[in-house]
Amino acid sequence: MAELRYREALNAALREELERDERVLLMGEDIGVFGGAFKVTDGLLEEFGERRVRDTPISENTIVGIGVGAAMSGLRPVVELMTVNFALLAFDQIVNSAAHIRYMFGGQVTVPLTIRMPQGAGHQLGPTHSHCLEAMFLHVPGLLVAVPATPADAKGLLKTAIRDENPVIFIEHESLYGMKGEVDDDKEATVDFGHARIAREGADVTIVGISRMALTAERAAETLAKEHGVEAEVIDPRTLRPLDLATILTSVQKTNRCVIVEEGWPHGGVGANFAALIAEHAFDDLDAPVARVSGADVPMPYSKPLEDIAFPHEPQIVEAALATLGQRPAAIPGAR
Amino acid sequence: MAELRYREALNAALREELERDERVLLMGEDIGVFGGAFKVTDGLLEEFGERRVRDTPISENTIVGIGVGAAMSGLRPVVELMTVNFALLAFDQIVNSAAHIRYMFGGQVTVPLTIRMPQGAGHQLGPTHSHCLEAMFLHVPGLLVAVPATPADAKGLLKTAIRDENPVIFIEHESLYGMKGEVDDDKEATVDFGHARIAREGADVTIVGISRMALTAERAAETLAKEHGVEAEVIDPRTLRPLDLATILTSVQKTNRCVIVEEGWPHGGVGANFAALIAEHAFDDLDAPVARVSGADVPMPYSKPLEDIAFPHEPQIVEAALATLGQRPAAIPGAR
Amino acid sequence: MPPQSEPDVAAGTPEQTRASASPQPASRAALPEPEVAREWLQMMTLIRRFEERAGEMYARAKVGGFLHLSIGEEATIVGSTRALTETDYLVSTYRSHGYALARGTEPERVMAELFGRVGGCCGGHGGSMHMFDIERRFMGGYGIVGGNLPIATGIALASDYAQTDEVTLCTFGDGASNQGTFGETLNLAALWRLPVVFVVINNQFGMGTSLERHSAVTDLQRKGESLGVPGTRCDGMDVADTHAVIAEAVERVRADRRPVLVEAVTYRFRGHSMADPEEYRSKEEVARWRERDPLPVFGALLEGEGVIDAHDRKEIDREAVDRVDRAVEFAEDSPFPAAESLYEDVYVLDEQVRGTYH
Amino acid sequence: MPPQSEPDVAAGTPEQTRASASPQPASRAALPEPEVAREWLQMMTLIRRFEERAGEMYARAKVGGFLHLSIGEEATIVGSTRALTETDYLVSTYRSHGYALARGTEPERVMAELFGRVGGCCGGHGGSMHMFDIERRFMGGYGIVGGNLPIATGIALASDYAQTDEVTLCTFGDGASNQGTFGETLNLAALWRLPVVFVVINNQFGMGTSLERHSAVTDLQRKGESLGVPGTRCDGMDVADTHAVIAEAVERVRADRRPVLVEAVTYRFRGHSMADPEEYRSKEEVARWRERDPLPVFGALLEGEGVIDAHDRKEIDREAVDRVDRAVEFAEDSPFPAAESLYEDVYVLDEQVRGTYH
Ligand SMILES: Cc1ncc(C[n+]2csc(CCOP(=O)(O)OP(=O)(O)O)c2C)c(N)n1
Ligand SMILES: Cc1ncc(C[n+]2csc(CCOP(=O)(O)OP(=O)(O)O)c2C)c(N)n1
Ligand SMILES: [Mg+2]
Ligand SMILES: [Mg+2]
Repeated sequence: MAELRYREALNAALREELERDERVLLMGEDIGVFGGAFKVTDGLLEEFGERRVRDTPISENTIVGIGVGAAMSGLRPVVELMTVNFALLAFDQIVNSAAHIRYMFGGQVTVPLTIRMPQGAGHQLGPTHSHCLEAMFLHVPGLLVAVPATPADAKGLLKTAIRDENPVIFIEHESLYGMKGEVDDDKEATVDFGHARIAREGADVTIVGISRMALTAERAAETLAKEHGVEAEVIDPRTLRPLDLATILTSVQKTNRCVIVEEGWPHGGVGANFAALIAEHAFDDLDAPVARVSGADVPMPYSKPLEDIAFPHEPQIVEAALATLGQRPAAIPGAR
Repeated sequence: MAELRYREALNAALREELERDERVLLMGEDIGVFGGAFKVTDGLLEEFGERRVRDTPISENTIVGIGVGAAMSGLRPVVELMTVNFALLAFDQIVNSAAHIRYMFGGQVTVPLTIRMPQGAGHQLGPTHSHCLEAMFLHVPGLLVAVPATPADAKGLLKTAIRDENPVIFIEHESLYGMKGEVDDDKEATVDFGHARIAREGADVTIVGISRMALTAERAAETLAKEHGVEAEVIDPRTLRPLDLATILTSVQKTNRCVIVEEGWPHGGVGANFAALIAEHAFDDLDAPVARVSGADVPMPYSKPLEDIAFPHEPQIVEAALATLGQRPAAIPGAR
Repeated sequence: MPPQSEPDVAAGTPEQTRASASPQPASRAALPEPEVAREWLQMMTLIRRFEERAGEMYARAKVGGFLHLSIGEEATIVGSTRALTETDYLVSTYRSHGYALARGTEPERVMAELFGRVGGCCGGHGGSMHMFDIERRFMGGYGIVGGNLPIATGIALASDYAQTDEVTLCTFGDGASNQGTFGETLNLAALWRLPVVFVVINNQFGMGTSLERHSAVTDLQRKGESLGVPGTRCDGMDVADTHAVIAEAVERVRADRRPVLVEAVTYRFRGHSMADPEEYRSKEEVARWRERDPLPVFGALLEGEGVIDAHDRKEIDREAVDRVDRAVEFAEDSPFPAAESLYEDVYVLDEQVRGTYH
Repeated sequence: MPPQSEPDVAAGTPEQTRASASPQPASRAALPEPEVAREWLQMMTLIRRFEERAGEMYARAKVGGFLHLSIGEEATIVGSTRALTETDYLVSTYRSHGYALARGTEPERVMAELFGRVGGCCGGHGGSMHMFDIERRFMGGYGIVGGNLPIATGIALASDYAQTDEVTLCTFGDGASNQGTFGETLNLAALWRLPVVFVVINNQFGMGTSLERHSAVTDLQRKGESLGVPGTRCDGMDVADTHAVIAEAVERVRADRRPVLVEAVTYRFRGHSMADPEEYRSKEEVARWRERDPLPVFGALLEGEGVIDAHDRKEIDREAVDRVDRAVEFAEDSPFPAAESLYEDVYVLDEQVRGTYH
């Protein structure tokens, strides 16, 4: 084990997979000479050269499309989109090509492509630069979606993503790059997709946190225990496709209450999807409706005080959890 | 009143608004000389000329962006995207520009832009040409989303969309263009956004159908009544933003059971969103979990028998409704 | 016509296009060996008869969806595909039956795909717009206009990465040259010196919109210059000229590792798809182009040159018709996919995964 | 330098770029009236002092998010905006403080926007990347590279539709010229003959990627030719040359109703944004360009020509610094938006609507 930052864990995963498999190459805007907008690819150009670490022009849709073509012909490209916001320019290649090609062509080819991108608010980047779009990717059959919340998962899931035969949307979080944590330094250690992480055990209420919100949920759980005597079970699904629904359902069967926490917009969000799935599979176990805590239903404002109330923090999670226990009025999604 | 096809109703709405307001102009691929891929704009070039009815090159992202700029400077552009599938190329301009500009610039401008596009399966167009993406548009604050299911709504809602100050995603259905119905020929008659249509009254179960599925739901309701003695209330929300949640809740408080029917993919779909909203607002009224009937979680296959089982038909709706009444095993979403 | 490595003329004007859009006399490219010339005629004939039959099958509702025929464009198809080696890659658009056939996919499997049967080259998942044959390195059939350019360039990247001398040929239409991916991809291919030949099939229309109404520069061979991709043009109605120009481009790209753009000037005799009243063009214009129908023109040329005689021509046509008959029989006999297969091939399922994919 | 209506040179090569990328002697564009020249210097000085201060405020955490400074590009900003009339429209990128100031937005309101206060030109919703001032017809500040080109063209469409003689000027970077919207938009603007002047600010880098590493054609003035948009170039370090070339382009577009592309060759002295170690370029390269710093060079020129004297230069600088002081004071005093305003301006709420928007 070694203590690494989330950023370093990703860098290590990329380095190890580049060493392990000659078919792996990296493409993206400013990932080489600049070392990556968030320095995730720092040093890799120097180590692996221009053939395998490629700076691209600013052409998101085409970069993803080239990754698809390269993946179809046997390579294992890892495309970095500088942030999720720019992925909106590449939705055609992501959906119509990456996600559908294998099915469309009757299984004649696979598209082992990994598309990495950080998302999230908290840095006052304003409306065009603060999206969380996991709900949109989750919607599309053919894609796998990973949302690592810790350095260990960042490394282990990225290695799995690169080795997986399916196209993977790998969603990092801008606010986590500096976060430190224990990371397995065994080059063969990976973290499986579809295995949720139980971050904290508890019998009173289940809190499912997506990406960074898994950590915020853990802190909220501590507050719930200390200040309210409520023991929350905190689950980080790690991947949204495949989804480890079983672990969530087992927990809800125990707690009979559930709160889903996500940073993105509430309508058609991940929380809505989980709420529907949980109700369908465990309706009689629920003592209260599945509660959702989400980002506010607005473009992300630049001004600090507005941004602060536009995505979830511990208090909203605590309130929502207490509400499922009848100790507070029911919350409506959308941070405030 | 006059009997018109869905296509003709849309054509009439465009003609009337072009006559009524000099600021209205149409842009899109093959909407002029060709008359529109689905002939919705037939005859309008001849009637209003090239200044107001503009054929564009195949450049979806830019066509939408030009619509945004024109709307910001006082025009009321109606952009046609030949089908929703190609809207994936324009997601950046739809989200980062159309939806967010008013907020981002502190309310200094409005973007009264209407973006029309047909969607839906049923014509064996295969994976790249059969998407239903209303759930993705629904997710984005700043957009309004209309999903007309009848000729009357097609005309009335389109006129409202063009007159509204907000950007509107106007989703038509390829399979409905030929459908006939009574349409108000009063040039000032419009259909308000946020007013659901109760297509059929009933006290046993509420069925909410999106776009074409509102009609399929009506037929399923007839079967439920005739063959099972079950009286279903069928609701067509007409617009997904704004949403007439009140009408849906009132119905659910009466029936205590609800089925949501959509043609798109199940994960992160409209059904999940409604299921979450209904549970949050009417949990104690629900005798069964809100059931979802949706398209299959696969890219749409070309082959007829596969396509047929990949989107919902009456039987799945009937089964799901009976399941909420405990007369069948609970359904899992995804047509089969 | 040698590729121009540098621009030498002014940007095209609508007038110039109308010129290039009106039929030109077949150029004087030398004929290949008799056996090769005969094979070209056989393949052009097979494609023509196949698509005519596909149209009939569509009318009889045996084929669904959109059906985009390339009748009139056979010389472009055969001339370009015959410029490739077996290990080169081919990427085309939704107008792709002919490319699959020319690349060697059995007519049976192409027709079965149109019928939506398991015997189809994509098992019925793709249909007319999405043909694919990995063994023939025919890398698809794509429904999104402009969406195939980056994919073809990614395939070329893989060839370059593996240091092979494979070349990828990517066809797309005049209308597709206005799509953002065109500029993005050509710039990147030039910058990275990738072995890809871009062939813009200028059939004068993007659906119902004529070239000069959708593209400011109508001299399409020049549309890559500002992107660092030199261009050239061939007479897409003349299989020999098309082959000569594209073969030269392919070998040049193989040697120089630099992309080239080739404009193939041709014409679509049928509607854009089966649902097209064709009000955007005059019967006369179509008639003028039909005088240059690549099939009879090339057949007559070969007969004139004594490569084949009248009887051979009839034979070639009969063989094509027979083959298409067999393709239809095969398609008819091939079963529809089973309902249980609906979810097959969405994902490569992997033991390590516990969670639910769907 | 008159606009070239037709290409006359070969596509740029990396070598050529390095030439254009290395500082050139200021050209000999004639100086304007003394009062005009003085105002140019005043505005360039105000922009410089404003951005230096903004940088300090960022270091002191008064300003958040990204902060893209255009220090070094002031001649490009003033030369281009001064070529516009009051009724013309201006669209720029996320590097937009200077454009707002040059267009007349009070420094107070620009600084308050950086501080995220209600007094900001966008009420604190937009921040550094998203400035906007409808009254000055400064139509934004856009954070998505290449996303502003279609919007500017849509504005030009509205002007054309209303048959006014307004022109829209759209600036974007060398890196943005690789984005799909560049090709799509220039083609459409040329096809529809829209009154828009595209100004590519060639500051030699897209973030840390130098021009020849991101664009196959580095002679950017020619990048619109294949799209039907003639190009020209100006010395973006020389406000007089920039103004002369862009003013000619603006008037030409106003008269001909045809878009033009202008390449402004300049250099960014600071990092791409505040978080940029600048390992991608040498201190020497930066130093060479700093010798041509548009501010002292133009100041000295005016002094040399006797338009102003040394005392005036000091005065102009002092005035700028005072104005920036006042801007910071205003920003400090302006309140933060109230929590209740979070949902304001997402939608134009309309009586007719019963349903819930959120
Ligand atoms: C992105 C996208 N936009 C629109 C369409 C609808 N469409 C299909 S073919 C076509 C015309 C394409 O013209 P061209 O590129 O010249 O090819 P051709 O059909 O003439 O072979 C259009 C607009 C599409 N399939 N994809
Ligand atoms: C679509 C998109 N991709 C990537 C980015 C991140 N980004 C911001 S500025 C920039 C470089 C742009 O370079 P250039 O166009 O030359 O403008 P400059 O910054 O030099 O003024 C990049 C890659 C973005 N904002 N938008
Ligand atoms: Mg064409
Ligand atoms: Mg730059």
